Amino acid sequence: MKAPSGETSAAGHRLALRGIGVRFGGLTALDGVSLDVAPGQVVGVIGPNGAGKTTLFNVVCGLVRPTSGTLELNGARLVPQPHRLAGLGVVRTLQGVGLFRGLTVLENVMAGATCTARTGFFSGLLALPRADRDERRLREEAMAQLERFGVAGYAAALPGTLPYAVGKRVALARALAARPRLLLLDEPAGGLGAQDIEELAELITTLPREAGCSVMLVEHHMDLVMRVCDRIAVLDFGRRIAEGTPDEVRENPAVTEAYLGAEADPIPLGEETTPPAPAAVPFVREAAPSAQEAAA
Amino acid sequence: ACSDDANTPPAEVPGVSATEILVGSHMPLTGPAAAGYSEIAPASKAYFDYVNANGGVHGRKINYKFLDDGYNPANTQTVVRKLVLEDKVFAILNGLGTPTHTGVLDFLKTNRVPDLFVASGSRSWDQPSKYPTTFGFNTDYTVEGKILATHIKATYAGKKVCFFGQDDDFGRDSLVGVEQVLGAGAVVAKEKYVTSNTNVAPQIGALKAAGCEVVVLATVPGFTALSMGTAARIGFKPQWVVSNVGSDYQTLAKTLGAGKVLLEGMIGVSNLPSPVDAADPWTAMFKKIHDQYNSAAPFNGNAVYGMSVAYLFVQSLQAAGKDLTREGLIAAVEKGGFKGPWYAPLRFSKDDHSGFGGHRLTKVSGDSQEFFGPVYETDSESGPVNEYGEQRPTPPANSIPSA
Amino acid sequence: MSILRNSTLLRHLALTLLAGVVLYLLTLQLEPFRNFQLATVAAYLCATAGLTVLVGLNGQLSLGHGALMAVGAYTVALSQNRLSDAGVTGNQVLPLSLALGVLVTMAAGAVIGLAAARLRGPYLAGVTLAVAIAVPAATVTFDEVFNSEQGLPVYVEPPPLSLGLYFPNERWQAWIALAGALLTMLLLANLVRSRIGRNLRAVRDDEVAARLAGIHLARTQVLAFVVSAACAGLGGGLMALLAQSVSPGAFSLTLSLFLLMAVVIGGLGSLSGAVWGALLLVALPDLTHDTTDWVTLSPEVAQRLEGNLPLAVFGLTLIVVMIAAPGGVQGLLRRLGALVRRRVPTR
Amino acid sequence: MDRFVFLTFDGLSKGAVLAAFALALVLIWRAARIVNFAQGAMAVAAAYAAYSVTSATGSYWLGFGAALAGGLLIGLVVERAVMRFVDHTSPLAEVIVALGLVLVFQALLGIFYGNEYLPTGTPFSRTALTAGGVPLLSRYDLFVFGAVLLVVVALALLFTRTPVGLRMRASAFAPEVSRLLGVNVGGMLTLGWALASAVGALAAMLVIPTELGLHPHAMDLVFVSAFTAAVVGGLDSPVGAVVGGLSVGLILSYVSGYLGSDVTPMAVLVLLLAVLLVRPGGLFSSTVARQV
Amino acid sequence: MSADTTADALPAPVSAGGATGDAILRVSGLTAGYGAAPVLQDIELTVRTGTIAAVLGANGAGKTTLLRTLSGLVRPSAGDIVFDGRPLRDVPVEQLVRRGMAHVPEGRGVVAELTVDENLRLGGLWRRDRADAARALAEVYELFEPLAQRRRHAGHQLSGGERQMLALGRALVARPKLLLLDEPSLGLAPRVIAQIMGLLRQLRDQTGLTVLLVEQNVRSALSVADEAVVMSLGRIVTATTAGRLRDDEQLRHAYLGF
Ligand SMILES: Nc1ncnc2c1ncn2[C@@H]1O[C@H](COP(=O)(O)OP(=O)(O)OP(=O)(O)O)[C@@H](O)[C@H]1O
Ligand SMILES: Nc1ncnc2c1ncn2[C@@H]1O[C@H](COP(=O)(O)OP(=O)(O)OP(=O)(O)O)[C@@H](O)[C@H]1O
Ligand SMILES: [Mg+2]
Ligand SMILES: [Mg+2]
Repeated sequence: MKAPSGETSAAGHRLALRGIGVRFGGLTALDGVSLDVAPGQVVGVIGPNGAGKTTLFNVVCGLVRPTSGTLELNGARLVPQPHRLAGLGVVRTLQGVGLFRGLTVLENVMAGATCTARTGFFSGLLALPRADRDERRLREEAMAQLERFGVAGYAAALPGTLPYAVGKRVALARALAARPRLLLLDEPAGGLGAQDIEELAELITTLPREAGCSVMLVEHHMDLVMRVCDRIAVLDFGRRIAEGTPDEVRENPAVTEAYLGAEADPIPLGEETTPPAPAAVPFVREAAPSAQEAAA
Repeated sequence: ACSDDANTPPAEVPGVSATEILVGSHMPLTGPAAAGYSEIAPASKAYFDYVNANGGVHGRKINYKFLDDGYNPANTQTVVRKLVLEDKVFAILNGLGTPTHTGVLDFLKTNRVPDLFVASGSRSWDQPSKYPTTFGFNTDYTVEGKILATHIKATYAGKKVCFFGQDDDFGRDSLVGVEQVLGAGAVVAKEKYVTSNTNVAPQIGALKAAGCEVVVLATVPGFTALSMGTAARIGFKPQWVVSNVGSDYQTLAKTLGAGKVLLEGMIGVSNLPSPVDAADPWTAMFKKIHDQYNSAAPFNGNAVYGMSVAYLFVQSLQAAGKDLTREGLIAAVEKGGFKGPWYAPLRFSKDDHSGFGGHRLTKVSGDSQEFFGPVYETDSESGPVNEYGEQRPTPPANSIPSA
Repeated sequence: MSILRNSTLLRHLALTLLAGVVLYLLTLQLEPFRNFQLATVAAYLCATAGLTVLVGLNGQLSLGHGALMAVGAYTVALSQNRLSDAGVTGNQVLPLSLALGVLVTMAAGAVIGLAAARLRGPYLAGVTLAVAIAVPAATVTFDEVFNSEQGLPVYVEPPPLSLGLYFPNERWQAWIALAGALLTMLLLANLVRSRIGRNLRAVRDDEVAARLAGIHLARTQVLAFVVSAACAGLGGGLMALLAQSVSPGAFSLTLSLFLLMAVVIGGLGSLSGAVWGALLLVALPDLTHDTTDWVTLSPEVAQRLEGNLPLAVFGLTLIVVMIAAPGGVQGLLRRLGALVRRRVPTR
Repeated sequence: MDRFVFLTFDGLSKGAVLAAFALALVLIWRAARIVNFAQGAMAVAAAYAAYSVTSATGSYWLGFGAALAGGLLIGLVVERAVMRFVDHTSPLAEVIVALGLVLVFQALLGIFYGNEYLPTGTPFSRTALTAGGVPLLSRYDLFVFGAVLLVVVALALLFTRTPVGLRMRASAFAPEVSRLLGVNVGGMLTLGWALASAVGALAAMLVIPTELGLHPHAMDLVFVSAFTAAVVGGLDSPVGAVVGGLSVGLILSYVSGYLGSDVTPMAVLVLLLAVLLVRPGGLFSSTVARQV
Repeated sequence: MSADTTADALPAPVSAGGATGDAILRVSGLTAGYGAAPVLQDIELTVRTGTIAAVLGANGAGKTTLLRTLSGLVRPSAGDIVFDGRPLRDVPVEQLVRRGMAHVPEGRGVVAELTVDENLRLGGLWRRDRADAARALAEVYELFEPLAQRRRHAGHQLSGGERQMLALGRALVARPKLLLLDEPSLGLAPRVIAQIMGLLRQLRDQTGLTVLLVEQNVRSALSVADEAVVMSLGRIVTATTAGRLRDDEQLRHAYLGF
């Protein structure tokens, strides 16, 4: 992979996807998807389940080889390899939590920053002073990230013991410890409560300014998406069916049809709404299991 | 400090007290190689028990401590050190196995421990200048090969002779002996096996394809049985001529079960009395002791072997005299001249530590294995194969050799 | 104190030194056989520590470490014998041979590691198992060099005369082996505490997340194999020196399996587990043998039990320990420690 | 050419018995996600049971039945009394316990039956039928092929066609979820162990007569070859086990016949590497799991 | 936020005590946890037949633990659970589904190595009424179209949302009386969430299904729930009608923070 040359922006990387197609056996997961993330922009990717959003991220990360199409980072051709990306400033969070089970929270975040380390195998083996210095620096930076997310108190804990929301924050801290210039967030709000989503939104909107970082966001939480994104791309069956500002996308009938359904307008609380059910709802035709079965 | 050694009073000889001699050994008692071999040491012990019950040797009882090494050289290292360094045995007797015992030769030499009558036919034990305290016992594989080949030459002249042997010094030395007598080109096909591969059909198939009529086997009992079984399966019926380790009728018959008819006519060699030959006075003597002290175990070739070793050891102790020292024992063994249940001569001298120098041929007929012909004797080099005329002595009345 | 806290190297060196002094004093006290056992523990420790790094920290299974030890042992044997045949003697010979053993084993480890990096779970187990069988078998195939089952004697110089004429050989062996083990532990402890150690564990826990964090998966896994092989090579080399001989039977599949048992029973999480493992490897067979020796039975029964009973007890111990303490000895100690700590302040 | 034909048939007959044992490994892998290193020792124990019964009654088939029943029972007891209590979160714990079981089984068999090789009979002649002077297969080989075929079909049907098979697979992969769905996970595990152990016992009955004889360690080498076979085929696939078994048998025979019996371990290693480097999950592995 | 300061100001919870003759689930004094410290403390809860009860609360409040305790995955250290008129103490987990309780666990619980079809069949394996189990299977495919297209795909190939559909569909194959749902909306597209909520409502209305619905997505949950329970730090801090929680801004603010 060539290192991206050309213009780099203080506001973050520029990413361009050109006609990306992905096929799994007979299934077309992505079909000619093009997308631009301008420096400092927050670009949302939404779409129905199975539309190919995660796959799109996988393509950017090099976890899935596209069957067609190309990628560009800051104007230069990018053939991504997962382990090289962090070094290039492209960092991704995973759907779910995805922390290292056997590492403490602090070590998790330090592992995230491993690409910024400067010492190699032999300094580690001989425990040279510069390895110590490097480790100290990593530890301090990691602590700073944990503090930023208000979870420094969990530094010594193992991920398995964390409340879900804390785990998600640690995962974010780990991503940011790598000093990303392009951040790929896959459903960061999944499973979070209102309060946490609020803080997450805050973070995502300030990131480009503070950290000089572009963001690509996959999320089903519409409030969040609409609020933080500069632009939104909508995927359906692997194809981009719409692209534009949040307002444009919200107005787009194709999007409502494919994705938002009746919730296109967030239901104002207190107003009784009846979500439309499919014309014929299965399951309501039959009664619960027969009595003898229940007794079995 | 050097002179201290010479002045060591007898009381300080390791493993020897006024009432006891502690002797150690290593044997496979467990694991795949334990089959058969695990019966040897208890038989030796039974004989020692008998001797102890009858006053011991020069008033000392023999305490025989044999430890399990599972035929694993690493374990042998440990147990032999334990015996020598911790238990402070006087000598190591009849340690079993070529790869296992090879590993402790240097250690035993450094600690000047008498290393008597190693249970293997390797030629490694006969290096008096390099390993002055080590003595062999079994007839070595080359001698065996030469004797088998002599029989083949005389009896099966003109037939196609082939060789199937274990892929280590056993097979190698044996083949050397066979070719020594028959001539280098005379063996039509030579095949090898390793114990870790129990499918010998490819090899036996090759022997069949080569039209072999006489096959020399340098095999352990399991592989003798396996070879014969495999040959029978593919309709191959050569004359089998088998080395000593792999030709004990009882062991083979037990392994083959119903297939023991295949053994009919098998030629083997042996040097010790047959356990089934009740008429042999030595067998009778051992059987009596066996029934008294080791009745749970079968009385077979291994039992006779173990007792014979023990007999020879007691003989050596008698010869070493009352003031027992390690040097004294080695000197006594090197003096040689031991007579006992064995047919062939024991070759012990200052520059020969090799053990038995010959064999007598055996043949299976009906349900028994019998000696035939003269006892042969030869060396491991190019010397001729001679008949050995000397008769065995009759067993001592009290079954214990005298000095 | 603060220097120690800040410098990993000094801290580990201080600990190593302390351990060295204690062990030195110990060797002066011990009987020759116990010194030999101590030396064996030290040689095993090199291998188990390396295996702990591979299995415990990196999550790769190896059933072939016995074979890697064989590679080290045969290299050391050949080197020692060739050098002495060539008349090269002196203090530098031994370290040279051992270094050679380590290097050759590292190369072997790299080859296996390259294959291993593509394989997971039982498939990796299968390949390493095949290695465990193939390497000892190679000594038969190339018997002109390795002398088949019978193996090679290893030329070892006696203890230096400066130590005295009657210096016990076993104590000298213990010193050599302990020096090797301490060096191994020092370096591994450094490595484990470093960024590399963290990367090894990250790869073990979540391969995708590790790659996304910038860790080269295959390289890390091969590295783990190479480091682990180097340790096994040293352990094997030391074994060769202790035994003064090498033969394939001593490095069979059984050894590989026993090494794995040792590290798991010791506790996979940390290097201390490797110490317990190495200790158990030497002590447990001895203990089971001695305890079963206490039982006196009729000769008939005794003959059946001979050798078999210790094995049964050994096996049973493994099962019971694994069920009672899945974290191994080290895990058990840690739990006990936590319990004590919780108790103490309340009083 | 004759030699090649001979070696081929020899390899096939050896491969068939390896396949039988590989099937037991596949079964336990699918039912409990563990490589049961004690499978060989458990199978030998069942074969000893058969030996006792056959010695007492003189009937091969009664012994054969005893082996299968003994296998079931041993598997059941091992699962209920030992494996159930092992920490399943660390796969190595199970491996170590299995190795401990090997020691215990072999020691107990050594104590009760001794460390000697005992003869075992076959129900059919092992004398090979010849064609043009070249020995091909024996009646016994045909019996082995039949038994292997029967087992592989039964296993394939069990896993893919029956509800019990589905339950067993689900229990192995996701015990907690399976319980929520009404699956008696404990029962499935016990069943899996018992069946695998019975298939292992069957394999031992087929293998041991072709080896050195009945001995506590009789299956040690067979285990190694059969495990290799199962891995080559893909541990999840019964068909893979058969293909793997036959290929290992053939390789062993060809290499042993043309190059020498000492080269076979290296040949097996080469075979494994050649297959796994191309297909890391074995020949018959299903699709690679999606990681993200 | 602490329970006792605000609780006084609120009306008594509808489902505690009251007329609960047809309560399908009754929980009293339930205390449970994973180690030494209990996660759930003294839970009192009654769910009436044919209602949808939403369990709300912040992350780590113990909602998942509550469901896991109800379905027997976590053994309670104290308290009683009475389901459908019979106590659940010492009933093995695998029996519960036969009594009519289905639990869709958090994190989807798809058996990744089985295919979609096998996963779904697994949900109905225990049933004697084979014909109806088959019918239910067909209905799930009808309901979740993406699943129908991926019948033969292994669970691990599915996208996050597809797995959620699969888990839910699999529970429905059992035709339960009580459905325990742990964050069913996680990772689902808004349209699918709406669809699922609509389905729950219809099932309740037409088949009398009872649902205990744990949700972070308060809005969706309250849109279908009849009753609402708010948990905090392992305790139930309020239990009221969903309507009140929806409408009463003050109440909502006190318990849910918005
Ligand atoms: N490795 C794979 N093998 C087979 N099919 C796959 C694979 N990865 C993804 N798919 C299929 O590709 C489609 C797109 O999957 P993807 O995970 O990208 O969806 P998504 O948009 O992220 O959905 P969700 O919002 O539910 O997470 C899905 O139908 C999925 O089943
Ligand atoms: N297996 C476990 N072992 C130990 N503690 C646990 C375990 N599971 C959960 N906990 C702890 O129990 C508490 C309650 O967790 P629970 O998962 O029930 O909360 P929740 O309300 O479902 O949260 P969320 O909304 O994040 O799913 C948390 O503090 C959590 O850390
Ligand atoms: Mg997704
Ligand atoms: Mg939860």
